[in-house]
Amino acid sequence: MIDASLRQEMARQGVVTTTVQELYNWGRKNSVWPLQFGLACCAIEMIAASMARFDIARFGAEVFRPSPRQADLMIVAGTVTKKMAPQVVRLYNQMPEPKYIIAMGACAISGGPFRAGYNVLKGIDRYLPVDVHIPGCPPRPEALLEALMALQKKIDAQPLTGPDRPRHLDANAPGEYLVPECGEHDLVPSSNSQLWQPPVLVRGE
Amino acid sequence: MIAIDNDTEVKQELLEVSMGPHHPSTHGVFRMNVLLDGETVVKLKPVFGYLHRNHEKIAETNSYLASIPYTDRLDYICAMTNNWAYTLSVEKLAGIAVPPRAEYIRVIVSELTRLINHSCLAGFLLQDMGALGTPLMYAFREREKILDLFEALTGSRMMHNFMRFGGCRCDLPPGWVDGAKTIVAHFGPFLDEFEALLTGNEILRARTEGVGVLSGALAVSAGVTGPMLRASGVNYDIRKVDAYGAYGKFAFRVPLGQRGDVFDRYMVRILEMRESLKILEQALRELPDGPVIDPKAKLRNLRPKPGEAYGRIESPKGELGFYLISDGGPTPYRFRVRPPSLINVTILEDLCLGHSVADVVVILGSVDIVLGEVDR
Amino acid sequence: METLEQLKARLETAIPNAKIEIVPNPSPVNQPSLLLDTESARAIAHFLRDDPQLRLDYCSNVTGVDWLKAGYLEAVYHLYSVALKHGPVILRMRTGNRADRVYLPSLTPVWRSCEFQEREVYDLYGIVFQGHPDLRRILMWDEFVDYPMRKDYVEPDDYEYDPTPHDDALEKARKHYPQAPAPLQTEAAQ
Amino acid sequence: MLGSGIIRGFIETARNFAGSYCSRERLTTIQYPEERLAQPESARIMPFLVFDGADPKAGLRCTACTICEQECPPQCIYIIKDAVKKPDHIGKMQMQPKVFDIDISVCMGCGICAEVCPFDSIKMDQVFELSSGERFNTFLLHKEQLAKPNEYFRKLHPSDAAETDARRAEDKIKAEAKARAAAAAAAAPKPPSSPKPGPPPKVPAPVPEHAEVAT
Repeated sequence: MIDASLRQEMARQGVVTTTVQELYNWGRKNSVWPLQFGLACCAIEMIAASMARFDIARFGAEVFRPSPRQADLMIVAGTVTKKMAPQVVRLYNQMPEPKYIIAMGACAISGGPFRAGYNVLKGIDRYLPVDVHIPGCPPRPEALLEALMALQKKIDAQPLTGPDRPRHLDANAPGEYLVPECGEHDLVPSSNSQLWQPPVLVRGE
Repeated sequence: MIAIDNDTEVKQELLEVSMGPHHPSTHGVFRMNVLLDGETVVKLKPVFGYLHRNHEKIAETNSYLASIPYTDRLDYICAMTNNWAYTLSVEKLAGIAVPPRAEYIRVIVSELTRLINHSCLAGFLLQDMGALGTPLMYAFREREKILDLFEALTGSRMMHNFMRFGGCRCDLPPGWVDGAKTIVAHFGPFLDEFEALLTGNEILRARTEGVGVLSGALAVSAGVTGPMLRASGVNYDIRKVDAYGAYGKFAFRVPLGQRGDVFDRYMVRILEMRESLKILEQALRELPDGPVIDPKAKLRNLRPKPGEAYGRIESPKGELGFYLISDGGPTPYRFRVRPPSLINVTILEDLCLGHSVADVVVILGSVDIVLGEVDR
Repeated sequence: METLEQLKARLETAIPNAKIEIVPNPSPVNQPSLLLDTESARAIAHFLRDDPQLRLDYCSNVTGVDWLKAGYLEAVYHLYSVALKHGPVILRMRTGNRADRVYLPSLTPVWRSCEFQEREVYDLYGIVFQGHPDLRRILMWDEFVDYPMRKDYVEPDDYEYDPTPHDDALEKARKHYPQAPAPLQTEAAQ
Repeated sequence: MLGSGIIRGFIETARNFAGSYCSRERLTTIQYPEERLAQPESARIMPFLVFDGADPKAGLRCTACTICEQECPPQCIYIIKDAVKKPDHIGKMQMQPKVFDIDISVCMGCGICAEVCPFDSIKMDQVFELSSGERFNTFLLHKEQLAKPNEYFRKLHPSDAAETDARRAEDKIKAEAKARAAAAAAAAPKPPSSPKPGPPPKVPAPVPEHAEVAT
């Protein structure tokens, strides 16, 4: 390893040094291809983010892939209903590692304004591991870009070895998640208990 | 050499394909179960409900005021017209009058919404035909300008939550009318440009002419409304029939199609945008002064007398109605949305039969559905 | 357009067995409606559509209503005329009760636009429309057994992480609270 | 001629392409994050609470009247009243919230809370960079995180803040005048009245149009 001050000095002299990890993560973070996948209102803002004014292409993420097999990032943009939830999980399972999820908008995080509905899933993190949440209803396109930058930072910081290495480099880590089934009254099971462990919050009067 | 057995018949069977709910061209989470003979559609059954987020049930537990922001999220491209349809129904139910300035502002924002919807629809339709990006990008460029206006007026780009029972939430900010006039003046040249790009294009014509023909009689019986109905040659525009709001005061024509195919549906929408520009010019010129909300109208704790009312407007997609039943309580006893998108897809199977799979995508694009409204 | 009383009289002469009632509407908009009996509803619908004075060729809206206290379900139809540009004429039909006598005649053979809307009413309210060409669930999944828009529908208790609970949600959340002195926990939660 | 329509389309595209180098009309890209779109004064993302002065606890305008809690469409506000009262800007003793939480992972940013608040306390913020990797601890905002000084509100919504400040200053002057009059009346030698100073004047809080104070 080269220490930081030496590296700065070398960069000043015109010598660029890097590590395999940095090069690998640099490549990954600058070509995050999202899945072309819109659920509701937030999808329109997602499209707006990919259009001329906000231009998500400046972050290397304009290549919206129609097939999950070619995508790195799932932007859950909108309300996930109970009828749609199995399909969302299945799509995620079909994506190759490494894969990430941005939960865009209040509905995707928690059910949002529609959480009182009988057919609304109260947050996609009941079934899938979310990397970045964006509150807002809908979030502005800039907020999506900001979340994308947060995700890039997260990718950049991932070590390739050791216990904190990302899931795709860990043979024992789960790559596929439980797909819920449509039951007679509700989804079965109603959450993936391995993923979904909300804190206990008690309200007094 | 491989011997070829000429006696073996090629086995033919029908193929069932599920398009959606995740499909690149389904305008959201819409699913069609299509039965194909080769490439030809022999049966098509739409499957709904992937975005059924219980708007009606939630509205029946919420106060009348709290339902306004939810209506924004029905047809999320046209929040303003949704607001208007809902407030119109509540005004009918509770007998609230709207001052003239508010009526004019409502017309202005609704026609701007129509511009957004129709130009984006043309972009999405072309995207479905394979013109990836370009027309949609031009449409969104213009949309952003109108959204800036809406944001300055209401504070939000998409979910405006602007109208209130008896008027509008706030008056136009200073300079807004001039900004709107500039945008209206620039929108005509943009449409010319847009048409030069698209209307004459031979590929667009080949893909749309004679595809998905809808007869006027079937359209009426199936409850098809909006530009789809008028593209089939039926003259029925609720802005003219009911003359709600201030629409009776403006001179505008209703564009009609002749054949009822995809091209006519595209063309009727382009022409409607030009008529909208005429309405906007008149409304912005003649905008009266005065209050923007009836000072007697209640905001909170609205409890209409027991009864019911059905109010409808011409939204960019068709007839958007709200049917409300009040039992005298603070929440509506029954809150029903009459969604134009859902009822317009009733005839989807009739339009698609005999066409190829690629045409299904184009026909669906020309029906113009938004899933937030189809499933609610 | 003629008044509802005139229309009722004309309907009763045209369809002898029809039992029609006018349901008043006290709200300012004054949209009273006709309550039809289930036997003659189809014939009345045909008459309304084909009568040259009315020509109600366009059924705009079909609504299900659950009258929990009165003990029946109701389907409401809003009719307009595209040809003569008038309306609305509002029809209502009521089921016998909310449990087993939930049958109504389908008006889809008269107006095609009822197809998906009647399916929706069946899905959410459980009214069975007899004569409907394709009566399946439309919004909920096929395995679903309840009728969620009914007033007495109880949601499955999927306790959510809801830090700002109110009313029913608060009651529901309380059942999931751990057994601890509440005020103390509130201090800790801040 | 077959293909002329396509060629005309190409000319349009070329015009837009060339135009994007010289015309701001055609090149609309905002280079976020270096460059930011100016948000209009009315822009609203999430609510915040206004406090006067320097101390967020003493100056908080909220009186825990729970109107916003009742009217919030997605029910994402949670208020517990404090047992201890504190004086408001005109010296009247008012309730204050012990707990004031907003779950911004649910909030739909509709602005109804700000619209119905009769105490000019809850207003709409314009910060949209709220994303977080963690759901449970970041999105439940407590009173301490929600409280922002009046200067911040003035910066975001200048005209709204100017109107509010003017109204509140007027209320204060009125209240002081009334207090003075009450004190003078109390000081005047009236046989039945006791000589001790009068109670604090009862001035109703400023109530904007359409708002009704909850019972």
